[in-house]
Amino acid sequence: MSLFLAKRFATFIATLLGASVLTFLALEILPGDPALVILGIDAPESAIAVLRLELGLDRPALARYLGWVSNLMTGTSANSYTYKVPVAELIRERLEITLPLAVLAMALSILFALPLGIYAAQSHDKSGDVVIMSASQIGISVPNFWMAILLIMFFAVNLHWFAAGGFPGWSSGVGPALKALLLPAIALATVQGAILARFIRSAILDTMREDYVRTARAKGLTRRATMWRHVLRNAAIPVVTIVGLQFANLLAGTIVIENVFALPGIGRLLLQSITNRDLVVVRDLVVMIAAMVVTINFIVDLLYAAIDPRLKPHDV
Amino acid sequence: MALLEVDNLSVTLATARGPARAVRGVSFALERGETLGIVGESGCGKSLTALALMGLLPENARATGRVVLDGIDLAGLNEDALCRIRGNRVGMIFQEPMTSLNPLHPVGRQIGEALATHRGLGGAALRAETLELLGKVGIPEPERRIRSYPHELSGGQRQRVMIAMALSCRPEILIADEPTTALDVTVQKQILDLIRDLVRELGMALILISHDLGVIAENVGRIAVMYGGTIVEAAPTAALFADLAHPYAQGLFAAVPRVGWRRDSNARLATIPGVVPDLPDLPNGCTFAERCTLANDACRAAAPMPIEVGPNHSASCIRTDAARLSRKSA
Amino acid sequence: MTAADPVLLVDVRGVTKTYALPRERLFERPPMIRAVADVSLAVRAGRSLGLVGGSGSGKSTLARLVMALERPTCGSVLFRGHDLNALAPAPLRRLRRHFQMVFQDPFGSLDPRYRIGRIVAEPLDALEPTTPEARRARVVESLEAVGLKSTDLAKYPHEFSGGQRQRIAIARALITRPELIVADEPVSALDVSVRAQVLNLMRDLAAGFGVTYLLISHDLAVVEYVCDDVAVMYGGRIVESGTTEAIFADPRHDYTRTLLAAVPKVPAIAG
Amino acid sequence: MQGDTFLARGLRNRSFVAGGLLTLALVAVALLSLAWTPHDPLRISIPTRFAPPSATHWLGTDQFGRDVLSYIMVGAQTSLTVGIVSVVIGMTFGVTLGLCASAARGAVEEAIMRAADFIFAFPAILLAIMLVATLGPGAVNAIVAIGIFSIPEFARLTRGAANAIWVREFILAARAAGKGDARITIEHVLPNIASVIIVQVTIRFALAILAEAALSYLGIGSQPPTPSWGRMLAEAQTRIFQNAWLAVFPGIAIALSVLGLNLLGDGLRDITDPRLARKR
Repeated sequence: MSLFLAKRFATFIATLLGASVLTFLALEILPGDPALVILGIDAPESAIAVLRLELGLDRPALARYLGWVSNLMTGTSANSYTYKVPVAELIRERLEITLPLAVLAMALSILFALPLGIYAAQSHDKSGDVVIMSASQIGISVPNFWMAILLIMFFAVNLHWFAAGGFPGWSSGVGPALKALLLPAIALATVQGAILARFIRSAILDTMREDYVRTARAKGLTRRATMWRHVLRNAAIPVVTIVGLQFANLLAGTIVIENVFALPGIGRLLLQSITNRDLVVVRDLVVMIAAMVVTINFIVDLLYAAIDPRLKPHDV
Repeated sequence: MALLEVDNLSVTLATARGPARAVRGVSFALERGETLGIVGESGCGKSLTALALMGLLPENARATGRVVLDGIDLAGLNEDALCRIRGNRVGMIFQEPMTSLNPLHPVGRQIGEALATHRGLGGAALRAETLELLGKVGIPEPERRIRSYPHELSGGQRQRVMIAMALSCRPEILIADEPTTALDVTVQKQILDLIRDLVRELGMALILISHDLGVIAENVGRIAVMYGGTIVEAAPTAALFADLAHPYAQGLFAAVPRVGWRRDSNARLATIPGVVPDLPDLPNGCTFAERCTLANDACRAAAPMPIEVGPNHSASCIRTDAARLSRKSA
Repeated sequence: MTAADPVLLVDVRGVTKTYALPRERLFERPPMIRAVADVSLAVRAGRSLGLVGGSGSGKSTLARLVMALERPTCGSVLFRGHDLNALAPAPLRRLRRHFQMVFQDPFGSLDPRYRIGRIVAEPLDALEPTTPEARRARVVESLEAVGLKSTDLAKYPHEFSGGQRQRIAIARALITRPELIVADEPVSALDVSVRAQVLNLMRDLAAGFGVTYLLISHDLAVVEYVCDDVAVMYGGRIVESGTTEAIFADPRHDYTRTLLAAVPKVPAIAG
Repeated sequence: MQGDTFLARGLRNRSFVAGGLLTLALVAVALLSLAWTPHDPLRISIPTRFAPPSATHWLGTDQFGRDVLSYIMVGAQTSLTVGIVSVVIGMTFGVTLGLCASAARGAVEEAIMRAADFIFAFPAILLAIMLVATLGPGAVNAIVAIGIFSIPEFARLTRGAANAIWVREFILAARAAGKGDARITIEHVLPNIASVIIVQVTIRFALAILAEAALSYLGIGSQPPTPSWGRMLAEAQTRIFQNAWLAVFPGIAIALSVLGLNLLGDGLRDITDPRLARKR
C-alpha cells in the first residue's frame, strides 16, 4: 500500500473514532441529564430514575462510551426508547429507502451533469455554454425542498402521474417502489447536478489550458481525441472529489427530502427521533451518517490513487 | 521552391485594451535541412509566430497571411488536414518539459501517440519504435523508462522525451520554442547538442526560437531578429555578426555580457534606452523608433520595409546607413 | 563580542543546512536532503562575491542563510562579527539595516497591493522608523539613485515593466544604506536589453554607495561582470573559489570547466 | 489594467451587476419592511384566509389570513440576519484559524487543518440538526449552528490562499526587511487574500439562507412568530392540493436571494481573479 493510502486509511479510522466521540459527547454530556432531556423537566422523579437505569446512566461515561462503540461494532444495539426495538434493526429497515434514494439521485445528477458540463466546456463562451451555465446558476439557487414541492404540485397535483408522497415498500415490486423514489431523487439531483455541471465545465476548461494539451494537439491529435485521451481523465481528479462531497450532501439532503415526501427513510426517522427525544436513535443515526460520509471520502481517496500515478510509490 | 514559405504572417490578439497586433507582416522561407533561429525579447512575437505555423494559436488570436508547406497553403486546410500535418510533417518542442507532458500517462504511451495517430502503428511494432526513439534521444534503460511517468524523470530527461515525441514521425520541420530555458546550463548544452545532431542525422529543417543569443548563434545557420512583432533583421549567422545593420539588433548584441569580456576591456555594457513596450501600445511606424537614437519623423510615420543590405541579408530600417556608420565609428 | 575584522562583512563558518523531504514509505525515516554541506565563505567589504552553480546546488539556500531567513542545521553565519543566529530579535533587527536583499522575480517580489513609496520604505519602516518628511526624502533619494522619478511614488507595481520593477526592488534594498546586498538571480528574469541597464546600475551603486554584493547567479557572464571574487557551488558544496580573473582564466575543478564549456558563446561583433 | 478601477470592471461583468442588484433588492426589502409593509404581516384575519392574489393582497393570504407579501417582506429580515450573523461567526473564527495555521506551519497547521477536515466529515445540515436536537429548536441555535459549521470551510480556504501568498517573494522581502510573522500576516497576507474571502462570504451567505430555510421547513429552525420563508413553505405544503400558490412565492423569495448572492460571488471572483484579468 502506498504511503498516500496508508495516511488516508489512518485518517479514515481516526475520523470514525472522532465522530463517535463527538456524537457521544454532544448527546450525553453537553445537555445535562439525558433522562431529563428525554422525559422533560416536568416528569416524575421515579420515571426519570427508571429511565436512567434503562439507559445505563449509572455507569461512568467512559464505560458507557466503550459499551456503545463495541455494540456498534458487533451490530447489536440498544432498544429505541419510542419504538421499543433495537436501533440497528430500525436503521436497517429505513436504509432500504434512503440508500437507493441517494444512489438514484447521485446517478441522475451525474447523468445530467456530465454531458452538460462537457458540452458547455467545449462551446466555451458560446450560446450553448451561456444557456447551460445560466440554467445551472438557477438550479443551484433553488432550495431542494422547494423543488420537491414544485415537483409535487406539477406531477402529483396537476398531472396525477405520481403520488404526492409515501412509499409502497419494496414488497410491492421494484417498479412501484422506484416510481415513488423518482420525484424525490429528481428534487435532490437538480441542485447537485447543477453544481456538478458547473464544476465539470470549469475542471475541463482548466485542463484545456494545460501545456500538455497543447503538446497533444502539436502531435496531430484531433480536438476530439485530445479531449478523450488527455483532458477528461485529467479533469476527473477534481471532479471525483466533488462527486464524493456531493454524495455526503445527498445523504444529508435526504433528511429534508424524505420529510417532504413522507418517505420512511433514515432522514424521517432522525427527525421523528429528535421530536420524540429518542436520543439513543439520534446518536446511532448521526454516527452512521458520519461513518458513511467518511467511508465515501475514503473511497474517493482510493479512486485518486487509481487515477493519479503520482500517488503510487516510486520504483526509482 | 522552399520547404516552408511564410508570407506576410500577422497575428492579432484580442486583449482587454483592444486588439493588439502581436505579429506584423512576418515573411521568411526555410529550405529542406536549413536551420533558422528566431531571436528576440519577451513579447516580440516569436512564440506566436511558431504557434501560428502549427495552427495552434490561443483562442483570442487571429492569423492572416500565407504559410505554405511544400506547396500546400495551410490556411486553406480544414482542421482534419491540419491534424495530419501536425506531429507528422512538422514537430514541435516546448519550453516547460514538466508541464508539457501529461502527468497521468506513461512517457512511452505519450511518445507512441503520434506514431499511432499518423502511422497507424500498434502493438509490438509501436513498442519497438518507441523503444528505438527513447534510445535515440539518449535515455538510458529504455525498456524500463517506457513505463515511467513524467514525475519520475529529471528535467533534462523530460525534455528528451519531448524531443522523441516531436521526432517520432520523422517530421520535415522541427520547431523548438525555447527548448532549454527551463534547464540548467550544462543540461542545456546536452539537449541542444542532441537536437542539432538529430536534425543533421534526419535531414530536418529546424526553427529554433530563443531569447538567448548564444543559444541561437551556436546552433543555427541563419538568424532572424524579431522586435515588436516584426523581423527587423535576418541573415546567415556569420554574415549577421560580421555586419549588423539594424539599430535594435546592434543594441541587443552589444548589451549581452559575455564570458571573458571583462578581461578584454573595462568598458561598460552598452544599453538600449527605454523599456520593451507592451503589445497594445506599439506605434504604427517603426516599432523600435521610440527607443532608437537614430529615429526621425520618417521612421515614426510608416513601418519600414525590409531592404537588402548584403547577400541574403535584409534589415527593416530606413536608416541602416547611419546605423552602420555609427557602429563603425563607435 | 569578537573584535571584527574591519573589512570582513560576512563570515560563513562550516554551515550545513538539511531539509526533511516528504516521507516515501510509511515506517521509514523521511529522507533528508543536504542543501548546503559544510560551507565556509567570506565576503569582504568592497569585493563583491559571485556564487555560481546549477539549480539545486544550494546557492539560494546559502543566500537565505546569510540573510538570516533560515537557521543553519549546524555551523554559524557571522555578519561584522555578530553571530546572526545567536542574536536576540531586537539586535538582529538593528543589524539588518546593514544587509538587504534583492530577489529574482520582479513580478513576485513587490506586493501588488502596495504603492511604490510604501514598498521602497518597507525596510525603513520595519528597521528604523523615522519622521514622515525624512522617510519621504529617503524614499525619493533611493528611487533617484536607481533612475526612477519621485512621481513614481504613488504608482502601483503593475504600472511598471520588469526592468523598472527590479530597479524598485534595488531601491528598497538601498534605502537603509546597507553595506551588503544579497542579490539572488537579480537579472535572470529580465530581457537582454533591460538586463544590461540593471547590471550597469548595480556596478554604479557599488562604486557610488560602497555597496558590496553577494550575487547568486547561474549566468557566468553576469557574475564576471559584477563580481571580484567567485565561488562555484555543486551539490551543496563550494567546489572552487578565487578571484574572478583566476577562475575564468584557469578553472581547476571539473565542474567549473564543464560549466564554462557549456555556456553558449555569442560571437564578437565585427567593427 | 491601468486606470481600470474595480467598479469599472465590475460594471462590465454581467454576473456582478445582476447579483449586486438582486442582493441590494433583498437588503432594501428587509430594511423597508422595518418601516412599512402593505399590511400588518402578523395580523390574523380568519374571514379573508386563503384569498388568492388580488389588488389588495398582491400575493394572496395564508391559512390565518395574513398578507403573504407582507409576511415575505418581513421574512427577508430573518434570512438576512441569519446570513449576516452566521457568516460573521464563520468568517471571524475561520479566517483567524486559517491565517494562524498558515503563519505557524508545521504541527500547528497540521492540527488546525485535521480538526477542520474532521468537522468537514459531517454534512453541515446534519450537524445543525444535531446541535438543534441537543440545544432545542430556535432561530438563535440555528444561526449559531450554521455559523459554526462554516468555520472549517473558511479556515481551509484562508489557509490555502494564505499559503499561496507566503511563498511569494514579497513575503521573503518583508522578512528580509525584518518584519515578523504577525506583522507580515496583517500587512501583506490578509490584504492579498481579502478578495478570496469576500467571494466566500457571498457563497456562505447564500448557503446560510438555504440552511435556515431548510431547518425552519423541518420545524427546528426559527419558531413562530418569527417570520421565516422556510416555515411558510412547510405550512403551504399542507394545503398544496387546495391553495398551491402559497408554496410558490416564498420559494421564489429564497431562490432569488440565493441566486443574487451566488451571482455576486461569481462576478466578484471574475473581477478579482488576476489570472482572468490578464487574459482579457
